[in-house]
Amino acid sequence: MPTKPKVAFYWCASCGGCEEAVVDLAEDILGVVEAVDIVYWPVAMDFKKKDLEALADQSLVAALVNGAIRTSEQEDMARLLRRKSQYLLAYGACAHLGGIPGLANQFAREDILRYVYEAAPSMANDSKTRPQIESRNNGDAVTLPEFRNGVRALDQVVEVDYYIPGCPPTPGITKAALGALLAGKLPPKGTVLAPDVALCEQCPRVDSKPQDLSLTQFKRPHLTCLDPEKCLLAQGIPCLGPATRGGCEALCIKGNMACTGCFGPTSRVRDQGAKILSCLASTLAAKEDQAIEEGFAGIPDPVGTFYRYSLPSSLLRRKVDLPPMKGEPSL
Amino acid sequence: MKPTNNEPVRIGFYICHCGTNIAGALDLADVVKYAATLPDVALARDYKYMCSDPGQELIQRDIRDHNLNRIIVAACSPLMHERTFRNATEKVGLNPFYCHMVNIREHDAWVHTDRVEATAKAKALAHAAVRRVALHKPLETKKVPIHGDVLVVGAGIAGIHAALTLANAGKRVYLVEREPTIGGHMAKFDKTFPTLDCAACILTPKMSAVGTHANITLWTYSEVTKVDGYIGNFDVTVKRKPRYVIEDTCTGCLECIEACIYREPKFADEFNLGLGKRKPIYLPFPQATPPLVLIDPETCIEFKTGKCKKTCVEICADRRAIDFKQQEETQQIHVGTIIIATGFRVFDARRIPYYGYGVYPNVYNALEVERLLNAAGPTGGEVILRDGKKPRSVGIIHCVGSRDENTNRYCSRVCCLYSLKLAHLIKEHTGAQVHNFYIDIRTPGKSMEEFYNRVAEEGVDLVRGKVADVYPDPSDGANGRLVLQVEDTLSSRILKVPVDMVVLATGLEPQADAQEIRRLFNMSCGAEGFFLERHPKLAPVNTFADGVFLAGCCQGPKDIPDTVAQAGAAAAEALSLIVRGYTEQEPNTAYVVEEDCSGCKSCVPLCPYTAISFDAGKKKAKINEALCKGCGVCVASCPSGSIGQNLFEDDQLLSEVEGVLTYA
Amino acid sequence: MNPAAQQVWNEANRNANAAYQASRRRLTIDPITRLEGHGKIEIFLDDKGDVDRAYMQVPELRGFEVFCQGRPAEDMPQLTSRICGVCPTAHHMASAKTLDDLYQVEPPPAGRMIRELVYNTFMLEDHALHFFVLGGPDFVVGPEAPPAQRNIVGVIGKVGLEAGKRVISSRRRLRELIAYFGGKVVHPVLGLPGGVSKGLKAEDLPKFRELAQDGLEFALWTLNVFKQIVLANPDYVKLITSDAYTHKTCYMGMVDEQNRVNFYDGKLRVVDCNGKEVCKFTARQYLDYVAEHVEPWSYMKFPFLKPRGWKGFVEGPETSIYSVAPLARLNAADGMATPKAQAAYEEFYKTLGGKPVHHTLANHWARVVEMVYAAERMVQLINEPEITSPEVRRLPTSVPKVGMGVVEAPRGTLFHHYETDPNGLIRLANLIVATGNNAARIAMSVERAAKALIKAGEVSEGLLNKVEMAFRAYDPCLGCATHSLPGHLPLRVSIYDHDRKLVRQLIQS
Amino acid sequence: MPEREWQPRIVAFFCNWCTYTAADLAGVSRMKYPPNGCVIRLMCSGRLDPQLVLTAFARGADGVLIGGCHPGDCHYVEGNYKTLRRFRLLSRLLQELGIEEERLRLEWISAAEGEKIRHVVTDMVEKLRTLGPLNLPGRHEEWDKEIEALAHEAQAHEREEAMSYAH
Repeated sequence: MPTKPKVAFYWCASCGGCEEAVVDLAEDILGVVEAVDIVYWPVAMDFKKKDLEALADQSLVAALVNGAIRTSEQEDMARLLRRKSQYLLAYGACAHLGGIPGLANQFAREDILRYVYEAAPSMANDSKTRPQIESRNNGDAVTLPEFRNGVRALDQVVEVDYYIPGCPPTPGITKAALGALLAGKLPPKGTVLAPDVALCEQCPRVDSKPQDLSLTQFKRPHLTCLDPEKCLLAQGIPCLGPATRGGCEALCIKGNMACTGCFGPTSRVRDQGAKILSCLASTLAAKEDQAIEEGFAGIPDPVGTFYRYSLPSSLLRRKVDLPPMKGEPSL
Repeated sequence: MKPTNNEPVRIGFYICHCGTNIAGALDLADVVKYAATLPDVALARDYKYMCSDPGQELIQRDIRDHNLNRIIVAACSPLMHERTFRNATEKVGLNPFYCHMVNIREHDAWVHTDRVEATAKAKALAHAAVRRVALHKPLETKKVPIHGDVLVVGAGIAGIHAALTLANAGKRVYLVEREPTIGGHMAKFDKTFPTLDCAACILTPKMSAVGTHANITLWTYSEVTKVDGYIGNFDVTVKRKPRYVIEDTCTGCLECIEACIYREPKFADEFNLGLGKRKPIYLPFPQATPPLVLIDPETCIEFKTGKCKKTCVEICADRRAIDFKQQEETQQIHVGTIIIATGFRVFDARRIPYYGYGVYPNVYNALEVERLLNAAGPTGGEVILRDGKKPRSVGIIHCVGSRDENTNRYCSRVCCLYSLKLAHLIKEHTGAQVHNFYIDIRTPGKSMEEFYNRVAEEGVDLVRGKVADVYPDPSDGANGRLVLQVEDTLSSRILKVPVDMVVLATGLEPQADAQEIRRLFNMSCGAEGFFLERHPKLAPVNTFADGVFLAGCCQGPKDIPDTVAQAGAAAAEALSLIVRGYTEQEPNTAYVVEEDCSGCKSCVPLCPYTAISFDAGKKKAKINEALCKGCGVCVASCPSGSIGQNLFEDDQLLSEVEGVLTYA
Repeated sequence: MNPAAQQVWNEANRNANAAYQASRRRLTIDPITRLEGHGKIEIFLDDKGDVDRAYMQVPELRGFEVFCQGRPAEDMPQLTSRICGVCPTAHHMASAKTLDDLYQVEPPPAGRMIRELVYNTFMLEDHALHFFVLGGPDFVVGPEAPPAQRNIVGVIGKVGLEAGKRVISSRRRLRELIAYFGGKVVHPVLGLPGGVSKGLKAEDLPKFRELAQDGLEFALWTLNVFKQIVLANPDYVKLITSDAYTHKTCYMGMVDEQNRVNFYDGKLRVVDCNGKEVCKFTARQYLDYVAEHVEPWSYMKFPFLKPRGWKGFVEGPETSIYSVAPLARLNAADGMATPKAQAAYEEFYKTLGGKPVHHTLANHWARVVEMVYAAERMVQLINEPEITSPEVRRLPTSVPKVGMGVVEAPRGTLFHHYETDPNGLIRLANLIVATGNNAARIAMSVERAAKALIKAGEVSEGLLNKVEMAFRAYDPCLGCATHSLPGHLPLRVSIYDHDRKLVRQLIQS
Repeated sequence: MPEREWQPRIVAFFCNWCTYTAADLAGVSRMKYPPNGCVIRLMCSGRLDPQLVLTAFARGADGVLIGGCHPGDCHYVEGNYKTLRRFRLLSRLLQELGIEEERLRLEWISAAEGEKIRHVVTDMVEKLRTLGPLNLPGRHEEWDKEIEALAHEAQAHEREEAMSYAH
């Protein structure tokens, strides 16, 4: 009898929410387990890396990798899975775009280490001990691995065939993607396996959006009474829906909060942050510098708002003046 | 968005020497060599004058022989010759929008000195064009119909001439004038140089022709307040100020003026620049057109107190032409083209305090003297001082408010000649000794130099020097006599010339509200504030607003012959559009890709021409191509990248950016 | 970084790389599986082949505290939930409570109830996840069972497909309630200072009343499964109570006014290994009672009781090491606030020989006891008349400065602490997370287990799995624990002999 | 091509009606200014999609100059106000990502202000010289070396394994 197609799941710099999302297939996960042979899934199964390495190249139909890439280890795993599988799928916002951990690309690694091990208020570390890449403890050499200077999306490290967007992806699109994969009904390589129309199309509040917002000011949600029926942009709340792929069923909107853009931009947009910036700025009514600044007061953190999930895959990728710079050896 | 027919892209790259304009500043051979190496470039050539017929034929031949399907011409600004080359490619059956220009003259050869860097820049620009043009799509030019009616703004000699030219060609003209009468500055002149024929004699016939012309709707005492639309279809709002006299019923009998309870005129008369007096109800001047009186509410007793006997109303009797209740009204008109002829403003000589204008009664500006000389003027043509005496000596100071660091740098072009004219006329009227103080005498134009010689021979004293000071003669019994202090730069002597009358040859300035007018009609202004023509030589009466043309001094100082010539040209430009019946527009319109649109409506309010509508049924945005002007604001704002713009597609612009940066 | 330091880094890096490349050919369990996150264990044997020293390492640093700087405080509930997708609701709630404190605004009753309802629902389903999918297989299927079966599928095989489906469908329905309020169940969005973004519509009430009731039955059924499969099996009981998994440390947990377990709100109570109260404090006071210690061989920090000072990895009445999570919560409390849970609580201590219980593996049982409490609390809250009130949020009016908040996450006490500028932009953020609080004890457990289970260099796959069990018993979420570190690394157990050479390679089959 | 010493590179986006024409005027008037800027013509500065600015920086521009009609003079009524608002927000965003304020510049230049073109370009080039190269492609390349290194390592390792199988 023909053997079931082999599939692997793996996580890199992620929160585990993507594994949860797979578990959230609930009853359907049994179907998946029926249809495929999961040969690697650290979060839920006792197969080890050696088992994976033992497999012939290309012997997996697909590997679903979630999480951003921050360490040599993750790069290594990504390459291994790439080698072993016919299709490599970036699963979830972190693998797709860099994700929220990608916001760390605004800071130098040294800032992180200094804060975490010295400056944090709960630290008791007068000796300023730092974890060492290699340390000796009563004669035992104990080593820690290498960290990169920044966060990368999966396709910035290995070639990716398809993307399943979302933080995390919904069971709906996960099921659809796996279905297409198993049925061999796949769109052109590089496709994001979600609708290519912005969220507004499926937003339950779209009809409540007036044609002309002419906003005088953007507002911050915690200082605003949020009408649970009305378009959030119409209420002055910066919503990334117009610049974000649909397919999530507008879950955050149903939770009465603005879209933060986790599905990433449409295929026509190269830089999600730039586009929503352009759209929101155009929408504002103000004309004088003073009024414009006041209008934008509700967006105190443009990077965090417009690139919540996509900084590493944006055109600039990271804060430009972080190490390594030319001349400096990279760590 | 590569061409729909997926034939391979074959680019012909042409670089123009423009004589030595470009060839002199950068290494063309090097650019050609580089261009030839770029992707999709089938051939690269240079040629002395691409815009010449042989140049265009070269392109056409290559298109045929080398079946090129993209053309790049690196030469002057596309604003200059883009159309030329598009037409050339279209003639041989290649869609004109497969042709693209690279500006290496205005933006490179002419502005950079380092040959190597300039050449490098040309390469970068070339690379950008090569990448861009590969992505071009075949497009159809958009035809916009031209409405036959014309608006002429300003009814000085320029506006009058333009209006008559068009009206005589059978076109409906709306002529709008701010003042109560048409005629402008020319109506105030006595005689005109160099022929010294009487201004009124040549102007009044044209004025009455306007007043009576069947095709001309004349609205005086009116102003344009709003202009919407675009070439071929302007919607214009005109404000008509109340003159408190009903046009249709006033016969111009002027009895009401007689009847006014003010026995004598006692209010400064605008037309005579305050040198004469008028009553609260008045006719600006005898040949005023239309010949209608008006009431000045500032001075009229009825308006001030409401207790006037209204003798004017009595006398007007059942003609009932006087209407104190008259309200300002607005008129809406639809026209296809517009001619701007709003004229100039006389330089205010008080800005040069040491000439004493407005301080010493016997310092006049040129226009005031025109009124004094004018038989219909306040003194009936007598040149007399404020005290009624005839001046025995007169000094005329040239270039007042012209060619002067502190006021205006430019030359007002007419002052030299009218100063000579005034010298002649004053001499003629008073026999006084006349001194002209000039920096240079400028008399370009037909029979102008001759006129200068004639006046010089008449014995007018011409002193080359800039008058440094004008002060009252301190000696006893000088009564009002003034002294001009000047250095005669020919004999380099300091002169102190006593005169009875000083005439300031004040220059021409843009109208005080030129900026508002410019905005109203979406034009540009030059540095000195006159309206900017589209091109000083090739499009001298066009503006940057399609369908809006310039005539007369609003575009820059000029004399009457030039003004009339330009007015004719403006009329002809408008006429040619009307006769053709349509204009072609860049097909650079934006479009919504329906299946991509999420219906977020972000774009809808951004369009200044309401070209974007929201289809509530489909829940998609829609762009009306006819209304779209191609600014691309909606394209840049569409958060999901679902709006494209012909000729300015995202990928075309991105490839241009990458192109200029690829050449390091 | 200055050139000298730079050099050290580079040098160290080359070594690390070399060492790492070498390690790829060493004995490894790579990665440790069935826990949320990754870790690394280095075991060094002495000349007799017994364990000399074992290091539990966590090599990860994502830098949340740092990259949250400059962000609007109101974004923190959503940002910090990304520390962990398994307990996002815990971070989300801790953050929301911190914002209440930051803006000095108390949620209206309905807002508070909704938060607590969502939170208890989350505790229930998350505990269920761990019991059936992550930790459970060790017991349900058996620690010595072949790896291919030691997973949820194996569990289903053991308890039957129907039961398996019940587990899955119950979790799904519970998570639907979270989604109703939070939009998304993984990374919900309801939390704002002063309440929640969305209220409960009256027409939806019956659905959720029914759900809460089912949740309670599910919890009791789970308790039953645990009794039948685990307690009924003397081997397992022996395993639980075996010395290998026993530590005498302090215990921390949140309690209400009557010192009963509470997940959402209350004071933190710490008892020593004899059950004597050491201290009781509010979130605002956490810096007086908790401090973090750094070891050069791990990126994970080791919190300890500040008043006692860091005394190393030692046990006993004087130790400053404390643990958190279900067992610790039960130990730190005097009882449960709901009847059925109280009953289960009493049986728990009766069976395991009185308070406090020191057996790490008892966490699995304690977890099930907590499931019962969470479910009962759900039922109470959903029946509160006020819960459908539209008044779910108060808008803040005061100028923000400092906020501190705490909840009991499934895996233990979770502290959030923010300081902002007057515009509410984060200037400082400090997070001490559940697994972090357990770090020291986990390290000890792993070493203890290794020492007890690896004798004379004798290592079997089953034994190594038991080492992992020592670890898994805490349901350690290294995703959380390493929120501050950049990226993950799988846990690796390497065993070296007294010459510090690799003993032998062990391949699972 | 021969390596020329570093010159600041400016990508300029000019609107067709005012600033582009002003640049033509500067040319017609034979004004001299540094050759460091390449102009990309837009019908209106309002067409300027911020993605174009970011692309310019990402592809190696040291500065981006946006030229539009003066407020109130937009050929398309209000396009330049939209540009202004995008510019203000974008400039803030860029600074938070480490790109100095002077590298993105917005100037209102009317068709008559050829002189202003000369002044602005000259001034901007000077400022960029003092700031030095931005060179994002270089910086990204430098940063990505850290992963390339490992890529090679991995390949080496695989070859090694292949060998060992051979035996």
